[in-house]
Amino acid sequence: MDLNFSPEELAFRDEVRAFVAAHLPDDIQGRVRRGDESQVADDIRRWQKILHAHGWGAVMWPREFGGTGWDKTRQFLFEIECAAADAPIQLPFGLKMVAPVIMRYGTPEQQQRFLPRILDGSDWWCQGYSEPGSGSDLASLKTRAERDGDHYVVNGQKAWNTLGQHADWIFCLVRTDPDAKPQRGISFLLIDMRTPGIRLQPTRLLDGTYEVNEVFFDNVRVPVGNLVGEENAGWTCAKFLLGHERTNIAGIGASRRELARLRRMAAEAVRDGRPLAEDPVFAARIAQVALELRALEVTNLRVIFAEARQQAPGPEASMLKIRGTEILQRITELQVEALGARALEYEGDGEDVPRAVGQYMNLRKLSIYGGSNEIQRNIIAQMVLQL
Amino acid sequence: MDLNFSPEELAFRDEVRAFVAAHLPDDIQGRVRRGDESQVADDIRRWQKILHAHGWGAVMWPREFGGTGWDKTRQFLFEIECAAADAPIQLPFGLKMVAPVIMRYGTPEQQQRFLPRILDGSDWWCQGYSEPGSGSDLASLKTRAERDGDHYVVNGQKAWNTLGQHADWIFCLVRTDPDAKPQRGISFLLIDMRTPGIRLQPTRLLDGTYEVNEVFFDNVRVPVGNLVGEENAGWTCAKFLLGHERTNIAGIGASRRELARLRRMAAEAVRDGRPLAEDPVFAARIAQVALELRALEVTNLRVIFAEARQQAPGPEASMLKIRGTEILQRITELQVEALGARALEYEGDGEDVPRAVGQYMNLRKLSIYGGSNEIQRNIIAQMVLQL
Amino acid sequence: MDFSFTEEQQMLQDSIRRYLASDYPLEHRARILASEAGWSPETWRALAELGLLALDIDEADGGIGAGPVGTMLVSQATGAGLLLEPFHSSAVLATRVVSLLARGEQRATLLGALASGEAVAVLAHDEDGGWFEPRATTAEADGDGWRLRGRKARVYHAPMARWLLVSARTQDGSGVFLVEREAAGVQLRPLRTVDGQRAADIEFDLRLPADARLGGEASAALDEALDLGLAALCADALGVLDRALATTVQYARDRVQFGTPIGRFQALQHRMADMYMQVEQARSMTYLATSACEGGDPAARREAVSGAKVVVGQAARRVGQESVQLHGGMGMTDELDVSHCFRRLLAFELRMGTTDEHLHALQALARAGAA
Amino acid sequence: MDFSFTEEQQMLQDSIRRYLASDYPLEHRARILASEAGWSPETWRALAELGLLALDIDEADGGIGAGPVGTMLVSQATGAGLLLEPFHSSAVLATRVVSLLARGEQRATLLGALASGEAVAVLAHDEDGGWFEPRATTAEADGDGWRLRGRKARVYHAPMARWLLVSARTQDGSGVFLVEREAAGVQLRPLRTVDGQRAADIEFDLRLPADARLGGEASAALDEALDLGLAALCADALGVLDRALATTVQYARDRVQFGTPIGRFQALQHRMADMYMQVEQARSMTYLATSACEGGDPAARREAVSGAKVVVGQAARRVGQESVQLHGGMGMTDELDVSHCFRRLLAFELRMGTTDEHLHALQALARAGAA
Repeated sequence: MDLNFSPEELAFRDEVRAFVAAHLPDDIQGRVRRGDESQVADDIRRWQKILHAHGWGAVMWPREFGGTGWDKTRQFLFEIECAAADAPIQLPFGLKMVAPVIMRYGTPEQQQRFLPRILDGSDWWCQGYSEPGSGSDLASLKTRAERDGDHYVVNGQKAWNTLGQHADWIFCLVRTDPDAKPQRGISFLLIDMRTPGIRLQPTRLLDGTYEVNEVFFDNVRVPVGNLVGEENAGWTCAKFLLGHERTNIAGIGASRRELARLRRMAAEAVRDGRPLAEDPVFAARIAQVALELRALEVTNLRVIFAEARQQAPGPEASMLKIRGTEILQRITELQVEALGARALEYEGDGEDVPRAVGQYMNLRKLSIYGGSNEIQRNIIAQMVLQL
Repeated sequence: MDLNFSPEELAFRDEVRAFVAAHLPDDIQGRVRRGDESQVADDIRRWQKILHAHGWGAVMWPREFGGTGWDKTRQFLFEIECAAADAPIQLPFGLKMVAPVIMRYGTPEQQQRFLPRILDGSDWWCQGYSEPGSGSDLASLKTRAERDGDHYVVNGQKAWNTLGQHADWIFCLVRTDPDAKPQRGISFLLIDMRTPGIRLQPTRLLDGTYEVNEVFFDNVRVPVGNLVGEENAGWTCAKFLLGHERTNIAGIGASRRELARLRRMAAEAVRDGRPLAEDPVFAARIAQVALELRALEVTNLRVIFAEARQQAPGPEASMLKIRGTEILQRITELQVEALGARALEYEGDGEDVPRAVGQYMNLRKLSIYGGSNEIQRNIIAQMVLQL
Repeated sequence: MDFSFTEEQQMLQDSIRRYLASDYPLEHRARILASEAGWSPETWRALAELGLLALDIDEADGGIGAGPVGTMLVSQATGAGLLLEPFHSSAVLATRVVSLLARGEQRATLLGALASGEAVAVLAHDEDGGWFEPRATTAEADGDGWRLRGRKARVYHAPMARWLLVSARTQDGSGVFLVEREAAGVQLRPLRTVDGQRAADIEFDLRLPADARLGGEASAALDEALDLGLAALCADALGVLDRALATTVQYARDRVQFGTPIGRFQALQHRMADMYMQVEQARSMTYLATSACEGGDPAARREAVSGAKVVVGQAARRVGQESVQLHGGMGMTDELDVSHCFRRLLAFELRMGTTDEHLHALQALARAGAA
Repeated sequence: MDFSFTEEQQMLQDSIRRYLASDYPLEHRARILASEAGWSPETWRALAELGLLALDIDEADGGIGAGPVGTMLVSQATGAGLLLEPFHSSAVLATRVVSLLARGEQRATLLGALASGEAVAVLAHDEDGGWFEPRATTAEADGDGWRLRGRKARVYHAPMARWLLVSARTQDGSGVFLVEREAAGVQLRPLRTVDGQRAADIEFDLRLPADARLGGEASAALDEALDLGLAALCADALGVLDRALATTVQYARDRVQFGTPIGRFQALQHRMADMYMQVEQARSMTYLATSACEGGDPAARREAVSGAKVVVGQAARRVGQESVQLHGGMGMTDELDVSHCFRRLLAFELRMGTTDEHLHALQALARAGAA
């Protein structure tokens, strides 16, 4: 047992740190730091192109498809460094979600057609999984796709589509056999967002922002060549995708960054005439969440180590999801507490104020999206504890 | 709305306080204060006789049976004063459990035979409800009673019998019709503990003490005259009893007393060269639980007020049970924290040390016994929230 | 001990409840929220017609004199209705300050305008760096008048007020000064709060006539009005909590996943049971604070009020978060009322002294009591 | 980064695990617990035969030199087996102190007797009023020897020790002094700890020869041994946590109420999922502390070790309580292992610095690092 990173890994981390420091544009970094989402799509695309130009467009892909082929430890270090430097996220929908499905179940033609354009940031992907009536119970989805010659005709409605307003493509789970058992009659379809009959309706969120949409499909014609895997075998793709979505699910990088921000905010805030950071009760809260984060970092590395030997992500990922989101949510809560009454002003100026309050509200989603924490606890109880 | 006690109620409280101060024997008070249970049965009996001599033997009974006929507010004030003065508990099994059943469902003969001896402390009652296989799921009990002439012959086993080693009588739920649906074939039986065939086996508890027993029945012959209510209608008695058991279930008196003790312990304990009470983190923990207790006191009074208008205790009593036990358990936890490493010494001397540690361990039972807190949450969800 | 309400008190609550249920649906409220002004003068007039703006004016002054209990009941309804209009700021806080301090003709003029809805007044009290006392705002005698200087922070509903009642340090302690919002030397920086309401930071540097000071030394009156305002704010939050819990329970009954209403899942049942208990504990402390506002002991009143602010604030945090969580994705949208409850509960935690500030105040009171 | 263990390390753990599984069932342990001595010399000999008493003796001294990782693995097993014998006190803590400080013939004699199981030694370090440093125990030069005076509190396993290694303040800092338990001037007040183990408060007032001091200034060595001891104690607690969780999950599978195994009730499932996460976080911090004991940086080591003590201590509290709760009434009896796990976990919270004390220490370290 040795919990230290190897000299090679440390050198790698330094290389990433130096690269990000040198190549992340100041204006993008500034917006991420301020929580300014006004140019989010452009920022994400530009950063993807910069990474791609350096050969780091897809750190979780194998080399054969243009990825870096890095192991999970290096992926972990990479995400931590990017988050610490306030780099934008890389959009997961192409890189982490549809791409692994296409690599595993797609035809060589599909791989050649779609993967390079995900890698270089040309295509923006979005997701069509959940529906208004089927959230946690995904298999109950109702969007229909009927075969008509060499096309599928898609009708229905998807919900919780994140950033689809910028998207070129959407991957969808659709029902191709309404008579089969719920999980049997589902197919995995790639749909060009410019196809006639697709309409987006933005959903205004809790925090007042628009980042998700409802997507309506009205007789949308999709070439059968856009089917991934076999017809009615889409549930296999769906589960495979959900497994891969869980890479770096603990969000250690983001939590570390926000913890550092919290410490700075507590040092700057004055309460009863002295820095809030010196208030013993508040300091104890910070110390507590910092410890929980430290423990989760080690847990994350343990899971990475175990996965490297067993290949597939196991149900332990549920623990990373739950604890990771709880910890980040707790940090955002403490940021609001650090602001105190100043947090009342939501639409004001100041770097920390709207960012911290908006983030606190927005990140309530963490424990809901991506398989709610309730579902994750079910998984631990049933898969890990065998209850 | 007026949350103040009336002048009459305040005068009543002062009267109780003065009476307890004058009549609670010092030796009993000392043992209760130290948590010394070596003479617990004798202490309880003596205190019951003193109260009875003053006409206060049964503060929750109506006057017609020799009770005080006090309303719930006075009962509440009485229990708080007794707890604050470190008086022993009054044994609930006779006064609060079997007596209301006998008053409601018993024959006049049964009432005359049993109630006066409960009131004056002559008869010590204990309970035969739970069985090893039926805890929360009481209706699944298996102890059998078969009719044989003018006797029932009882065979089976009861568990979680508290202080039965001192008991003269036990009230039991027994199955008289094994073919009926679980709740239909149950009867409520009073059994003399001196009847041949009854054997007690003490159960050593978590904290090393003996306070509960298993009770074995081997062909125990019980006169049919000891049946309360009708044969196979015992479930009605059982539910009625469980409702009355919940009087003063919030345990405000005990929590107040233990909170005062905690404050004293924190003032006396030295941590880093100053009183622990001045440690801001620890002080905040005490302040938090004190606030929760204050809120629960008001909630308890609200429930008392509502019950006075609706007669029967409603499902709100479940809230009193849950929060009351959680708060008292939390206080005992903080007492252990106040002791710090001194709490390691369980079987030592010193007034606070063994008492606090032993109590912390022993009172883990609060959230289990008397309808576990899980069952109480089920009741709130189903009866109050109608889920 | 009596937890019942008089028929009159009950009627007050019913009248505002009925009005909001019929005339203030969520879509209507959304339009007000999105409007430039952020409030509806129409609604304000309706509240005046219901007599609610005279709620906290004594009967001797021609008002209802509903007292703390009546104020609590109406505030529960304004919370449950997610009312945006300045009922709490003007008809409770400012009106109480005027009632406690103003005299003579000024008193009659001010109370008359407030009761009729003709004018809105707000108490400008909060400052950056602490809630409990004015620190950075001062009034110095200046000839036969006053020089008022300072800065107030996040004053709810200031942009729609005609009058600002400004608390300030004076040589004799504290004073409250009547200032026209539009007067020269008054600078508003309007802002939106986290619950979508309109507020402002305000800078003062102006000369005021002698009679701008309402009454004399105002510390005790300020404390009394602020405590009543806090108790009423707790009651407002209690109304929001009731709505958040009810809407969550209803959603859990209706929402089907895996072929079952999610309200049948035991883990969610237990969490809703916990929410219920939080709300009931918040209710008890709100009652306690309200009752203390009827009593005469300022120390006991402050202790009960701060205790209520903490307990209700903690319930606001947990119930707000759990309501969103149990709504799943729908809880993240602003379509349902749950997100608006969440934001108003968050604002409650932060307003008129944060949960932490009141917890500190309580501990300071306990230390003072022990010493 | 490597979370695997060598075959040798694994074998060490397996040997103690197998021994305890076959020769140390709960009924056997109950008899030891109830006995006058409170430990079984037979079991102690068996541990010696397995070589485990030489675990923390360097290979150069003829021991196994298993290091922090080997010690961790064996300690997990002693925890899971609820071992009562003084493995942690003598074979880890005292043995490390001797290894780090003693020299020459004394070293050989002590380590030989400890490895063979012939003698038990304990480190007498804890005092009332603080865990981290000796305060009230002093050793003053006295002619060609020492005068040792002071009081140690709740020294685990002292009643069964031949030797007490007493930490004391000296003119040059700290020293460790070898004292025969039966020497005149040593007074034991035996006591039982909350987990049923035997310990003692000890008063010292005696003269010691010059060579009673092991090595010289001992602060660094003491810290190193204490940190290893803490890491090992965390590992022991981790073993208890594993057992408590496993026994609770098994009980939930087997126990039927309302016609269903209670492990099917979602509310209980979620709570066991929370217990699982607590245990895994405790495991991670135990690994981290153990790894830090292998490194050379004392500040980083103390930070990791205190962090582990806190996280494992909090897990001990919650998992201990939940294990009892989920066992229902059965959890309140001492018949099942769950109550013994509960008590050992409670003792862990309190031993070698409470959770609060280590949390304070961590914050002090952070302030020192920031300054």
